[in-house]
Formats: sequence, structure tokens, C-alpha cells
Amino acid sequence: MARLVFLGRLTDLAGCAELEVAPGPLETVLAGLDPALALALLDERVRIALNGDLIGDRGVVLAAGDELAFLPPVSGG
Amino acid sequence: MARLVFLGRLTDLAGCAELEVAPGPLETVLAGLDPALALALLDERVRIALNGDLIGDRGVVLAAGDELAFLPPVSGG
Amino acid sequence: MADDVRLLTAAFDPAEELRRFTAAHPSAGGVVSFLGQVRQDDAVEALELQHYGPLTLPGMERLAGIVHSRWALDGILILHRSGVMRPAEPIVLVAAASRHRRDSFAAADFAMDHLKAESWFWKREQTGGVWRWIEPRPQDYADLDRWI
Amino acid sequence: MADDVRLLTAAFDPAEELRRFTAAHPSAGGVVSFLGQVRQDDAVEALELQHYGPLTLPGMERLAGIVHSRWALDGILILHRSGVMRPAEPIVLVAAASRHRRDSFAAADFAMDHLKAESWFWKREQTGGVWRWIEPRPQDYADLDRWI
Repeated sequence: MARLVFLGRLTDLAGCAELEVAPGPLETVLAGLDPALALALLDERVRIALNGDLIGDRGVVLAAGDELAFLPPVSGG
Repeated sequence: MARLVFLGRLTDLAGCAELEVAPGPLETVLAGLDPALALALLDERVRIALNGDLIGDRGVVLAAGDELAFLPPVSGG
Repeated sequence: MADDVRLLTAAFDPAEELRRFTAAHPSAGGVVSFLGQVRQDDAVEALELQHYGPLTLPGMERLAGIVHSRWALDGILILHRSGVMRPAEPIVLVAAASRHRRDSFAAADFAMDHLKAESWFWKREQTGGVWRWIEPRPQDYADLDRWI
Repeated sequence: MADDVRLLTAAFDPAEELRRFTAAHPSAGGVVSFLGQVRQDDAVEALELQHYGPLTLPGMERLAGIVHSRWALDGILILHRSGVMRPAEPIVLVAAASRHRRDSFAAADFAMDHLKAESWFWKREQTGGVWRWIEPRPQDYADLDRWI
């Protein structure tokens, strides 16, 4: 299995901080989620980090054991 | 009697922090001091305060009980 | 490296931390510090900061390195809370020690602007029993522009 | 008036003073402080600050009033030693508490520049057993020009 991690308001939207998902292309993984959550995760202001490293490309394929984090804009002030 | 107060390096030059002097015009008081000290007290960078208030005029006449302080430039930094 | 960067998940004592930091830098003429705390008079009942392990502390350490290389410092301290905090509880403590005070002032100011605008923390506040996530403010980005 | 201005003739504990000041201003989001201490690694064995009673503390109080009126502060703290100090002993502690951190940074910075350049203190240092009076440096006046 792979793991999705949701930060900030995405935690509330997902209803959990982490979610175990089957490995595979990110677009396939997202297609299996609640559509409102999937849409929020595709927001271009939400950055993603694969196993702790920020990546720019959302065409990622998740392998077993991977952790993909979704990072909305930080709160500042 | 009146009192002269010497601050900073003037303390060393006067050999004391305070000096009792007879009341009278400042120029008369200074004439009674060691000439090197009197010269240093007349340095225009040395400000003077009469009874705790800065004054600009050195033509002051000291009355009994007056305190006249000589303030060299402060040390800063 | 005389830097001390920590992500804390429990309450800390800023006065003691500052005493320790100052004692560790006896050759510094000056120490500038910034302490941020949860304001007590707002309607806010609690504040929660969320962090992401793999990114948050490494980002703070990278910031400390940048600050240290930009000014002539004896050392820098960056402590930041994560988790739930109540009014008057400390959130962040930044301190810079240097020979000349101008360096410490600029370093602490720079570190705070960048911590606030760029660190990986997500904040929510509880008001009237309801939690609400805080969005970034334009002011945070304007603060950063001062250093370009 | 939430200002605290003191001229101290004996050693003080900056960490405790800062703890007290911070606790007195729970509605301030931020507290900026500057602590100046006698440097330990110089050849200087001791430092003495001399003050003049009728002018020094009143001047510090006037400065606090100016700072308070110039920035939006919850309070300001100005503590300054007089007398003989040894290496690593605190000399001066300035702190400013405010809702927005930019005000505290500017207020503490301004207060330090003016304390250093304009306060009625005369300083001498002991090196190799010999005391030497310190003259003002051009840098102190340049610091003031930043605020005009």
C-alpha cells in the first residue's frame, strides 16, 4: 500500500490526516477518492511532497510504501 | 558654599567627583582651579547643568547651595 | 555551528531558553530576541499549529543556515511550537547573538519574516468552540519583499 | 502607562525581567528584546558606567515616552546598569511588546540607538589593570541618522 497525507484544511476535507491507498498512478488514486476531495487536491496552490521531497510533477506513480503529502498554502502571520 | 560635579574623564582630571567652592561668578570659580582643569571645563563639548537642568550660558553666577555639573560627551556604543 | 533549531510539541519556557542561549554566547555584545505568544484578549480560545515532519524542521534548519551566513552572528536560536496552544502560551522564540547589535536586529527580523511566511505550518483557531483554518495574508509576502 | 524604566546600581537577571514584562502584556502578540552584556573575550577586565542622578534616569524616561508615542506598543521596558560590571554581566535590557511585531522591532531598535548615543552615561574600561575612559564613536551618531 501507499499513503496519502493531508495537511491543514485538507485534513478536515478528507476527514482524516492519512489514507492508505493502492499503489499506482496518482490520477488513478485520485479517481478513487471523493470528488470534492480530489478536486481540492488538484488545486495548483496545493504543493505535493513524495517521501518528504517537494515535487512539481503530478504525473507521479505511487509505489508500495510511498508517502505522498498534500500541502496547502501555509498560514503565515 | 556651592558644589562642582565632574563626570567621566573630568573626574580623573579633577582628582575628585565633587568639589566645594565659594559662591560667585563661574569665571571667578574657574580662576581658582588648577589651570589644566579649568581649561578642560571650558571645552565647548563639555555641557553644563545647574541644579540638574542643562544650561547653555557659562556666564552663570553660583549661589550658595547650587550644584553645577560638567558633562563631557557621553561614551555611546 | 552555534545554532539551535528545534520544533517543540510541548510548552516551553522562553525566559529559560533565552538565559541558556545568552550564557552560551558570552563573547556576543548583544542578543536580540523575538517572542511570539498567543494573544489573550482576542476571542480566540486556542490555536493549533500543524507541521509535516519531513519538511518543517528541515526548513527551519535551512533558514537558520541562511541567516547565519548573511550576518556576522555568534549564534542563532529558532524554537517553534507545534500542537495546541492556549492564550499567553509561547509560539515562537527567535534569538540572534552578535558582536554588533545591528546584525542581531536584522537577523532576528529576517528570520521572523521568513518563518512566518514560508515555514511549513498550518494554523487553525478555535473561537466559540469552532475551529477555523487560517489562510495566508498578503502582509506576509509584503514582509518578505523587504529583504530582496 | 505600561512602561518600566529603571536605572540599576546592582546586577540584574534579564531572563526574569523579560519573563515579568511578557507576563504583564498577555495581549501583545510579540515581544522584541535587546540584551547588551559585557563581552567576555576582549582584553577588558571590567567596565564602569557612571551616571549623573538629575539627568540620566529622567532622560531614559523621556526616551521611553518618545518611543511609546511613535509606535503602537502595549509597553516598553528600559533597564540600564550603572557602576562596575564584569565580563558576561548584563548592561542594558530593552524590550517592546506590541500587537504587530514590526512595531516592537522598530521600537527596540530605535530605543537602543538613542540610549547608546544620547543617554547620560560615561564609560571606562579596565585593561591590564588600567582604567581608560571611552570616547564617543562616529558610528553612534550615524545610527541616529537612520531615524530622521
